[in-house]
Amino acid sequence: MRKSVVAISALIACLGVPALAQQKSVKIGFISTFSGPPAVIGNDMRNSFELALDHLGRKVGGLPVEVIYEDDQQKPEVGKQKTDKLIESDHVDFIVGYIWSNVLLASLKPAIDSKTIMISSNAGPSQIAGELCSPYFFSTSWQNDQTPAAIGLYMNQKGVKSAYLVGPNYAAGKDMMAGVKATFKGKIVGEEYTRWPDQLDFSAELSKGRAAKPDAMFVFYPGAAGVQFLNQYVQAGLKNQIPLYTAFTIDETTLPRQGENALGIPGAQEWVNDLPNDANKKFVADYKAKHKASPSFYGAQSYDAALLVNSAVAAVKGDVARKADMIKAMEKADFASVRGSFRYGNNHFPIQNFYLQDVVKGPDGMPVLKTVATIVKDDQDVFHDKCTMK
Amino acid sequence: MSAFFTVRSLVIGALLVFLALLPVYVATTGQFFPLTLFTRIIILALAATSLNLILGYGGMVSFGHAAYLGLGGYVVGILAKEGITSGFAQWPLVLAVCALFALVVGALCLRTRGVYFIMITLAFAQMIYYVAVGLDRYGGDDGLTIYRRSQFAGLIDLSGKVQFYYLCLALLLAAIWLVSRLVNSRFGMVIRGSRSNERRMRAIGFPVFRYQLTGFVIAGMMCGLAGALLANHTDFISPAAMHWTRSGDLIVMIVLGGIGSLFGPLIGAVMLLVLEEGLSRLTEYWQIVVGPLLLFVVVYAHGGIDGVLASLRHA
Amino acid sequence: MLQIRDLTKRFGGVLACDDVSLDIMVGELHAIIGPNGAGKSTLIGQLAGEIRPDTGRILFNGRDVTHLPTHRRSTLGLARSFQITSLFLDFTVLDNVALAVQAHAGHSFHFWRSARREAELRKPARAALARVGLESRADVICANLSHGEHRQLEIAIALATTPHMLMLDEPMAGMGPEECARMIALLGELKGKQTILLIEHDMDAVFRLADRITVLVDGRIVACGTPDEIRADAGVRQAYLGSHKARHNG
Amino acid sequence: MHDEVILLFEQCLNGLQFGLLLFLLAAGLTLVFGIMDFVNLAHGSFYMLGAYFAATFAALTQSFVLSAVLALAATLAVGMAAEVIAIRKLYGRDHLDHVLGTFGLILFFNELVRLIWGPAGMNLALPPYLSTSIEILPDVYYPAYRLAVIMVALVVAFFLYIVVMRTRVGMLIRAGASNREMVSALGINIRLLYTFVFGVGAALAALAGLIQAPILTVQIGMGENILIVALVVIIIGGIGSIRGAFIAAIFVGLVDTVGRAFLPEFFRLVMTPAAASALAPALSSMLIYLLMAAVLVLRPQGFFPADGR
Repeated sequence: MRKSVVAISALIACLGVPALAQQKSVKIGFISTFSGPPAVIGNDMRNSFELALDHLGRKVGGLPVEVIYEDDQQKPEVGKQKTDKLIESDHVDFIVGYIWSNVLLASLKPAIDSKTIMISSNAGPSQIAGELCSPYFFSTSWQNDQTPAAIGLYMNQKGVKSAYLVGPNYAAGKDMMAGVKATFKGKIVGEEYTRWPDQLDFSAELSKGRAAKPDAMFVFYPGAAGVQFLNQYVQAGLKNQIPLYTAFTIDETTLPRQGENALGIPGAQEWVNDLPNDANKKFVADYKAKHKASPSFYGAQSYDAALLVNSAVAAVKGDVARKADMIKAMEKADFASVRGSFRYGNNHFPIQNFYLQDVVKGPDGMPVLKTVATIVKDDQDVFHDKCTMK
Repeated sequence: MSAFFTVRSLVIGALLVFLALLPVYVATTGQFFPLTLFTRIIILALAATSLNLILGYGGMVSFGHAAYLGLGGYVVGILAKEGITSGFAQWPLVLAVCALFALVVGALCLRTRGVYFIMITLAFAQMIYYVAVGLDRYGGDDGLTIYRRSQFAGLIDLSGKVQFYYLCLALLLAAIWLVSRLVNSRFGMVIRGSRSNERRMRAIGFPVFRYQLTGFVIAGMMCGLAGALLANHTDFISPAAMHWTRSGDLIVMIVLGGIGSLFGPLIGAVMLLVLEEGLSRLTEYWQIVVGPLLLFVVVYAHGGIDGVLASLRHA
Repeated sequence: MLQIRDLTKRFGGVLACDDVSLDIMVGELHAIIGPNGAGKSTLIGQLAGEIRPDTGRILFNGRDVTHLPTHRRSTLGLARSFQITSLFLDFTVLDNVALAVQAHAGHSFHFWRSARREAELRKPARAALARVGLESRADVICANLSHGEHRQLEIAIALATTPHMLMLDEPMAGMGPEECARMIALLGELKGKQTILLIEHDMDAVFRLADRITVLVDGRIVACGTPDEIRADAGVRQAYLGSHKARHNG
Repeated sequence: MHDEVILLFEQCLNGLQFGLLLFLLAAGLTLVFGIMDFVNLAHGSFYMLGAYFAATFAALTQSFVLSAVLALAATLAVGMAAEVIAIRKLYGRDHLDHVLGTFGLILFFNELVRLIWGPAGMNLALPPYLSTSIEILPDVYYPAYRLAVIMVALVVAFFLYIVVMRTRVGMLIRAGASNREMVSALGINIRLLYTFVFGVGAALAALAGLIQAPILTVQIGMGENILIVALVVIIIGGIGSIRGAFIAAIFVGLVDTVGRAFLPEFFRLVMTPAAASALAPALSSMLIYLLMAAVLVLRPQGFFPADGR
């Protein structure tokens, strides 16, 4: 008797297989920076993406998942080369990742031309929200200008009359400056750009900042550059002279190295570690348990990206060839996002809330990021009307 | 006749047959990645061949030859961004711009000798690198995506992978044939004579400067063409294409392949890039092998692989 | 043929060429002798254009070539050989000479035809080789030649430029007896067909070949005349001996 | 107006600091080049190694000064080892072989560092007494660390000048620069002298590297770009001349820093801030290369022809 049971179950097993035969597993390419100082961000994104896959039982839409991680070395030409490799050599179904806007812009064309669905879990250059938008592109983060625009509004609320802006001279840096200038009502007394990514010596810019005597200073320096800037800002004795407002400069990956320097410096964010929804609690708790450190917004956005892929593949029951249907499913964004629910705009960029974060002393005396207020609700980027999609 | 079937010509023959038949293999297996890889190898071999003309045959150690790769690419990229995508307009302009740049740079550099020549060619390449970094309108450091490849009004469709591959292969073989004619012509004899003994060349009545400058300009134009091909191949151009380590890579290809030999650059390009691609799959630390290998070739096998193949004639 | 007017050249403290004036007649074989360091090489360097004189003028066939670059002087018919052999070692012997022919066969902006198959270059080259007796070694790589053969090749290259005047810088240097004899025979043949300026230490060769001899000591001409006059000239003998004494306390 | 003057003064100090740093790098390069007629592209790798060693030792010993000394010693050893194993085989070859051989060394050292320290890069935290700013003029604050760097570099420059000019070793070094064969003919163990000089060159590069470590992050390939600027400095200063390298380094340091600081103001009048600040640093970098090209064309031996001084 037992033998026949075994035979039948084997039969069923092989019957079941052909249905899925044509798509054994879902292949996902993940491009981020795993070398040099920004490797800290890349690792945070990888850990969060892997955590999401663990939560999904290592299956996406019922299919086993295979992830190929590639290092773009923070260089546009290397990022493009690795994107080409993932598409032509590894034949991936999805490409996820991209910290830097310039790397994403360089890698967009090969993905769109080959109709490979691309999900940016961080970079959100204005061009892709506008004229370069594509049905095959989705963002689980934000459009670059939205966060600094939120800070601009907050500076108005705080009655700041004049501001001095400093940022790196690459695609995202220009977007950030444009974002603040769009909403900030006060006078811009100075706008300085520094060479990216190798200039980490801000002495010239800080001296000019002090000379301009603004009410406040706005800064955008992600990753190690943020650590360097803050150190030199404090070293130059500006901490108590000129208040500092930031975007993407103070986060869970840089806070350990910024320490006390970061106390009392506000920043805006679309995701914060103390958001009350269940998905976020589970994500933060499991991440801390596994990695002994708290996740950053880079990680949260990558976690959501995995859930988005899962929702798409599940909608087509594993037949990833049906790209149009997957795209329709992704546009509904029906998955439990760690930042609570959000909707997609016509250009596939999220419409979501932005919160104000401050750095305060935590219960154990270590500086911690704490949400203070909601600056704006259901904010959509200003470029969506330039996108030709519906 | 026996000299014809030497080991070297057999290896080179086999390499050329392989390159010619590669698209057939790719079509059957549907694996397109080797085609992309070898298109890039052929384009860089073209650039190395142009450098070999002045470095291998002419003894002019230019450490800034990647500047022309960048120049060719940026002319195509800038014109494409401004809406001019016809190859008939772009490519002649690439040659003109590279010729002009080579003329000016050559006229200044060829006044120096030895290590100063190496340094001044490096300096001019760095200058073009920083011009590209400063071109904010064309992306500066972030690079420039080329959305439409050079159009040749239906004559050749550059976005067709196989057609583009054969175009590059044809241009490479034409370049190698041109170099073979050049170096044996009267002009070539002057260039090679100046490498062997410049003082004697002057004593017997050769105004060496104008011939070296002509060689410099020809090499610059040929490398500019390779730059235009590279920009079309990667649909993207950034200052990194002109970084001084890229000029170093070109020299490494020539030395590995066989300095001052016709097919040395091609052999060197294939070896270096296949090594890069293959090893990088095995270990992320593949460069740890290339460094010492280069040192070994420089110290012991001065003729590079071509030299080794040639010495096998008696085998 | 060649007029040198009060040529002076100073290297720091050393006065290598002190107000030298000299005329070389058409067709004559004029020798210049003098102890080491007398300024012979500096003189030929200035004539060839590799060294720029401080003052003075050089006229070649009536034309002022003082500041002309080396290659222009060669095209005007002023050829030279080098004291230290300076050849195209990685080329064949025939290529070496063919290059010299090519230098004087119009401009070299020909990019297509293979130079090695151009009879108008190869024939004169073989003829020059024949004149120096090297035609059998035409296809040998220059580096594999003996020292004597190298010296002969230097002469062949100079001849291949069909010069009006030939400047030979110690052609006999480092040669064995029979090689010297062959070189002297060669120079004897050239005598009369070519104006030759010979700088040499080998006294019997000089006295047998030279129409006129100039003696140079410490950059100054101490005597100039026929071999017999020079042999008899007391000043020359004293200058040769004296210069040794002079140098000790100089 | 007062602010403008302070700003200019601060920028000149920054320029001086960058110039002195360049001198440390250039001194080693010009010594090796002048004496052994050896083009050492791997000099940038020793700059990187110095920074990595310092960051590692700082983590172990918590003392900035001790880790600096250990880093210098370690890089000296690596430099000497590299000379014995690889560099020595390249003497007497033409400069193309030197360039290629040391280009291979760069690739090797980059991967070795990636193998040992991993790709993530490190940073060297400043000790508290160095990470404040000092009021050098009425309400003008200047980071204490940069002042310390200027002091250290001046001391090293003075010490180097004395050694090269006044001591027996210095005399040997200068003799080696002018006539290599003669020195070896005099029975002096030239091989040991070369190994020692190459090692000192590497240590000087390491000093420059570990000084920059707190300001810039320590990462793979950090030495490649600044190496080119150092090469420019020794060409302008005259190869083999310490004095030439010193003066050229200060000059290049000032031109680069002041250009980077004030050119944007100038361009801001004609173009957007973003375009201006892209063009300004590019132009100031180009200025340096233009300067070198001019020197090479006009005076191929540089301002202070190599006489070892």
